[in-house]
Amino acid sequence: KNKKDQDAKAAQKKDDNYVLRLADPSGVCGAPQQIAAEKGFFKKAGLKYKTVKLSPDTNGLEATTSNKVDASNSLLGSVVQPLSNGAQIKITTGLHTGCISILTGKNSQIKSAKDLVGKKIGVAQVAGSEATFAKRYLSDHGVNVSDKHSQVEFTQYSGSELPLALEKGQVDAIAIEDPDVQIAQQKYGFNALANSAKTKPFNTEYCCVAYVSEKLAKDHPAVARKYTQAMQEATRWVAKHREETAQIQIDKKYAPGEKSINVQALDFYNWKASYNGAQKAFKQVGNSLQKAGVISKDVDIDSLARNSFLNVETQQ
Amino acid sequence: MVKNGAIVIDKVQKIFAGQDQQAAQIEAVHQVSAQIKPGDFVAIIGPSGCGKSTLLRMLAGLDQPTSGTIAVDEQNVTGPSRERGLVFQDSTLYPWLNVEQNVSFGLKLAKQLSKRKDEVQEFIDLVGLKGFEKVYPNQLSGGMQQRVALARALINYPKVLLFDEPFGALDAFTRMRLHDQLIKIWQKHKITMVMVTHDVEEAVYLADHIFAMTPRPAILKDIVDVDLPHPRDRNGEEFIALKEKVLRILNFTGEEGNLNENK
Amino acid sequence: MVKNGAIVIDKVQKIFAGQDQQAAQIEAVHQVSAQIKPGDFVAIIGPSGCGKSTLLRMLAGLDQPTSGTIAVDEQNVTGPSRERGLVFQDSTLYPWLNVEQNVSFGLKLAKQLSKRKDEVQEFIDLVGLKGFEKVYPNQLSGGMQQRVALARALINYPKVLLFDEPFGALDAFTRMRLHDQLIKIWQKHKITMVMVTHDVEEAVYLADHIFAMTPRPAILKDIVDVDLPHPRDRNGEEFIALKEKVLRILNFTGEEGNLNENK
Amino acid sequence: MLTGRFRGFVYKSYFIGGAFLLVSLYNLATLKFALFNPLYFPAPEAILNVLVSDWQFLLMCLLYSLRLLGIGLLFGISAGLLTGILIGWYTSWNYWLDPIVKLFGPIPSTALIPIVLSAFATSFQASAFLIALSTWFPITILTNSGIRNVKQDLFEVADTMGATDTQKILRVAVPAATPDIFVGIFNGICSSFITLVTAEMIGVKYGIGWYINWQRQIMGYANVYAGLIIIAVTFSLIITIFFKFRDHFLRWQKGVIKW
Amino acid sequence: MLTGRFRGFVYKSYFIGGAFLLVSLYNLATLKFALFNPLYFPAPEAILNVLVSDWQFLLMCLLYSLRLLGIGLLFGISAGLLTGILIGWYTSWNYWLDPIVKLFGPIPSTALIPIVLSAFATSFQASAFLIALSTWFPITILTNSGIRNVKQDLFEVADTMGATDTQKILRVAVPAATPDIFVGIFNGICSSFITLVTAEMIGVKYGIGWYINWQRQIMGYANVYAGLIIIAVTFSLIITIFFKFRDHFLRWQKGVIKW
Ligand SMILES: Nc1ncnc2c1ncn2[C@@H]1O[C@H](COP(=O)(O)OP(=O)(O)OP(=O)(O)O)[C@@H](O)[C@H]1O
Ligand SMILES: Nc1ncnc2c1ncn2[C@@H]1O[C@H](COP(=O)(O)OP(=O)(O)OP(=O)(O)O)[C@@H](O)[C@H]1O
Ligand SMILES: O=C([O-])O
Ligand SMILES: [Mg+2]
Ligand SMILES: [Mg+2]
Repeated sequence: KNKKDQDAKAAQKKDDNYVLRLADPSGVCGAPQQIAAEKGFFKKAGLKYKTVKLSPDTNGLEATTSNKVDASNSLLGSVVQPLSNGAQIKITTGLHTGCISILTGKNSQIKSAKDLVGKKIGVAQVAGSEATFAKRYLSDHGVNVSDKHSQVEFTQYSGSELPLALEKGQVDAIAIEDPDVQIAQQKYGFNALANSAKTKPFNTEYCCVAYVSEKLAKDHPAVARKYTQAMQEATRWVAKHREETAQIQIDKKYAPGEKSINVQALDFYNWKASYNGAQKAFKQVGNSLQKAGVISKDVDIDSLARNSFLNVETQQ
Repeated sequence: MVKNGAIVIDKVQKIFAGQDQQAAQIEAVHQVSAQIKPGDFVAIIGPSGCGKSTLLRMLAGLDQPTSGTIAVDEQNVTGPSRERGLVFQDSTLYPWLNVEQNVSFGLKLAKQLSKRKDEVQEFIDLVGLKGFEKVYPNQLSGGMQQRVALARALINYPKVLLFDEPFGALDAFTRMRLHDQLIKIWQKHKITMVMVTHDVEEAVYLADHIFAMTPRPAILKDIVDVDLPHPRDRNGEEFIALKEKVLRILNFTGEEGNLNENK
Repeated sequence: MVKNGAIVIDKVQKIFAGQDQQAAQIEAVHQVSAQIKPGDFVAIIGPSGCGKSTLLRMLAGLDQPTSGTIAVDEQNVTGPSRERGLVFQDSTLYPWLNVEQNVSFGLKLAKQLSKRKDEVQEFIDLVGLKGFEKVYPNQLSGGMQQRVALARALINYPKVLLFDEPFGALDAFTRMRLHDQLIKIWQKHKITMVMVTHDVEEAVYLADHIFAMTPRPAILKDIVDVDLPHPRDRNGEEFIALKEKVLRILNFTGEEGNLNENK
Repeated sequence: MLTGRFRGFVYKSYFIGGAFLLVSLYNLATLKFALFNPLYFPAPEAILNVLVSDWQFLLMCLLYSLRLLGIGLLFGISAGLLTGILIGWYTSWNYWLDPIVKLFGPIPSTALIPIVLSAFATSFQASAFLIALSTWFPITILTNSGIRNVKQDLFEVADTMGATDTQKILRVAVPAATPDIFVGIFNGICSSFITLVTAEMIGVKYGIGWYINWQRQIMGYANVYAGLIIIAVTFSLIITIFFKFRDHFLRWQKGVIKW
Repeated sequence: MLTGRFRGFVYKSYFIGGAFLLVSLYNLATLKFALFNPLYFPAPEAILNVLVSDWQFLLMCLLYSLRLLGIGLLFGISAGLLTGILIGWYTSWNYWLDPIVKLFGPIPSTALIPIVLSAFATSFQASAFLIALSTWFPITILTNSGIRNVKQDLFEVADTMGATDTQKILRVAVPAATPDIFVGIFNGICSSFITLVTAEMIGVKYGIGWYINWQRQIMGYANVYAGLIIIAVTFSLIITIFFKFRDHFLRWQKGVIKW
């Protein structure tokens, strides 16, 4: 009994000294981590942490699985397929809904999903959340988007160059994240074909999730818990302080754009952190990607969902 | 085709600017005047670095005299021309062309290759390289390379053929064989030939007139006429006497300073 | 240091495998036997491609005889050694080393440079290159390069010094000067010297014994002893007679087939 | 003939054996003992499986890449030769172009993506341009130095045969510079390979670099390895063919790059 | 001395004038007539402004890049020389290593990012490895061919002076191969530049490639251009210094690459 106590003490000590490595957060949707840092929620939870700069090409997921960072948050759509391939992360909470749109050119003839058949959609990553959202949207409307027989061509551009590609007619539509959506709409007059914060059934579905590496979940569950709770607290704070959040994002260069535009985006999202909501959304995304032929039929989505989550509430 | 090739060298002088602005100017050739009759074979002989190559390059039109003029058939030489062929000391064959292509290079430039295709083989045969048409220079011996260079110059039917120590790098056997070949070609084509050489025996064996030069700057010290019929006997009395005469004019003692040899 | 350098060549034969498996074997040297006394100067002379270089390389230990043995001072030659220096026809100076560094190369390899530093200058002076210590090979004339190669070989005090046509690429003046220098060095150091050459005059001027070889495969046809004191007179009667004797043995007619010259 | 082949086989057998041994060790380490993270180091069977089941798609990707590479190399080599000849031969071209080459040449084409994307009408053109650009620079440098190092004699011989300037460039300078030009092209090919993967990140439809990138996003590492194997074999083959061609072209020369 | 400098200035004046003219034209086209999209083609003032106001940050990025490049090149050049010598000199090393070099060498290091990321402890190591790898291949190939092309005579001379194998490698083979080795290093440097920009996409703290990439994400194109100008000047300078060093090292040689 004594020994068990000692062990627990040692573990406690180890956790206290652990410096959590977080992926450098950017973009409007990255608000929870930004706010947790800026408003001291991490500190309050007793976490030591540092951020690791990652360029967008090394998404947080890759950095987390290869143990370059311990935790990150990203769009749910981009983690389902990697998890089905064995990515070693555990989702700990959903953060909010939102934040992707499919845009078409100013005078585009494309008015529906069907109009996109035989056309090109520009995305930042061919398997990213934006592409995943577009595929689900199209698939829901009867367009075949399976990897090898897709009726729509997904081409990759760096995020900032996507509006340019659409403007120059190199693609017929683009799927991008906020606040690039608002900036591009304002600047080029693009039309929104679909918006995950508004279009059904996506508007009720968790879009953004926080996750930790499997290693952290195993070796330092207490740290994972503190991280998750701080993120959830930050999310609740954002829900109440959207204006201030937008201001912080602009001031600290977390996001480009203008405050008034970004606030519009933040306003659409439902900022309510939830574990169960995220798991439900995960199954929805998984099933619809399986139906669309993006995820193999062999994958059991339910057990994948079970294995991909870490419930920090029940862990102890 | 009227063959000529009379050369008049009139008070030719060549001064090289030094390497950089501080360095002194170098006078390589000083006031050389001479006349060469059409079809003559002239050998220019003189100590190392005296200015022989410079004189020859001016005859070819590759360098311009600082003062004085050179005329071939009463036309002033202002630049290189097909009329004046040149064979260098080191092989200057084009290594990416085989023997046949090297020999026909001049015809190709003048767009005469299709018309005069057969002559290429003739000239290859003339220098005794039948069977080597398709061989690249790096597979030929030094002697063979010089014969190809000779054929390459001859095929343009120049009025004047200039040689800068063409056999310097060859062994004695090969050299003797080429001497005889060259004399045959010269007798056949009646070209005016001017050959720079270090080798007194070579000069006496080949030339009608030997121009003996002083150390730098090159001045034409004396002209030795060789009135022996071809083929000449290298061990003949007259031959040896002429050799010794040339050596005496050049004042060659066999004990030249070593430092002069730097190139 | 006891200098020796007695060479015994015993029924040496060298057969080269053909280029690929189909090609015939080439016999380059056939059953050569000879003895060379310590301090002798031997010239090996014979037609092009007959196998002279092959024989010399076997003496150096760079090639192994197919059968027969070579012994130096009663020790069989099984590989190259510092005891047997070699000077090649083309310059084999290390282009990245200046004259001084080239000459001291052997000392550096043997880790004797610090001990024998002064000798480097001595040997540079010996071959008449004082003042050129810091110059790189590409700035030297061919003759100077060969003299550096000579100094580089001599500084290791080999018992035997082997030369493969060392002066082949030089002009007649330079060659004669080097002949005299070589004789002086030989007389001073009493090294056994074996020189392959094409040049009959060179052989008669330098050697005590001239080995005349047949066309391939090389067989030792005759040995001509030269009993003239140094310095020899190239125009002397005996000299010319010996030259003609060697030429007669080699059966040189001046009209060798051209095709044989391919290398 | 047969014995020759047999010998060749015997000669290679140790190597083949060694390769098998290595694959087995890797297999043991990943499958049996899980020494490496099996996500990043999938079993050889998994990789083989991708190659077998996905070969049509992979082949299509490869062909797309080869087309891009081919067009990029074609323009890059042509432009490199042209610039190299201009600055190597003409003093006035050298005056204007040489500083530009020296300043802009070393810029890695991957850094230029933002600019070329807006400068070209289609992103295929932009990608091809990036590849051409990375090829152009080393070829320019080596063509230029090849031409400047041609022995003066070779031009003088042509002069005494009445050659024009153009004839001296095309019949003397360029052939004499080919050994250097081939080194430049080798260099350019290496650069083009590196650039290809990056160039396929912008708006290409398919491509082997695109495939690797895509599979990396979804953590399909067996597919990533399959793509890498295809790249290794293809690129090695391209260089081998290039050197075979060079050996034939430069058969007159000794001492060329050994491959 | 002074007159020499003055002459140099006069000689360059046309070029400087030309450059000014070009900048003015660009200025007119963007500012006055808005011929190009001013977002992607910012006015020269804007770029200059970035250089002036952001110079400290840019300098820091540059130093980070130079450190990464320096470490990558150091390892790449060392490894390349070692492999090149091993396969160029030793038959047995050649037997085992040569096929590996030929197969793995041409793989663009940018395609290996997924693997190296997981294989190295830190992403700095991974980035440095990518740069080293891209440098290693051409240096290996050219060191190998340099050594194999050394004239046999040079070794035989050393033999007749009792040289050991190690002495023949270090005192004959390597010095004789230096001209080729330098071409390989030039090639390697070009490759390392291309790779740097990509390598700085994976988890580096700062870097000039990272800066360009970051500014590109947030559409700060004036900053992108400023970064490009710094890259152009720095890389050009690196190559110039490299060639100066080479010229000094190879002062015994004629006919080297002209820069
Ligand atoms: N382009 C040049 N610039 C400056 N000096 C030169 C040039 N060409 C030759 N010289 C100098 O002019 C002098 C004569 O050189 P030239 O080559 O004519 O001599 P040479 O008699 O042919 O010598 P060799 O017998 O060694 O060939 C030498 O001192 C040489 O250094
Ligand atoms: N390594 C080798 N492999 C095959 N054949 C060879 C080799 N070395 C020489 N030979 C052949 O052996 C013969 C004799 O060559 P060697 O070089 O000894 O002749 P040489 O008398 O020195 O000729 P030269 O006077 O031209 O130098 C030639 O036919 C040559 O082709
Ligand atoms: O990080 C997000 O993109 O939500
Ligand atoms: Mg001369
Ligand atoms: Mg020989």
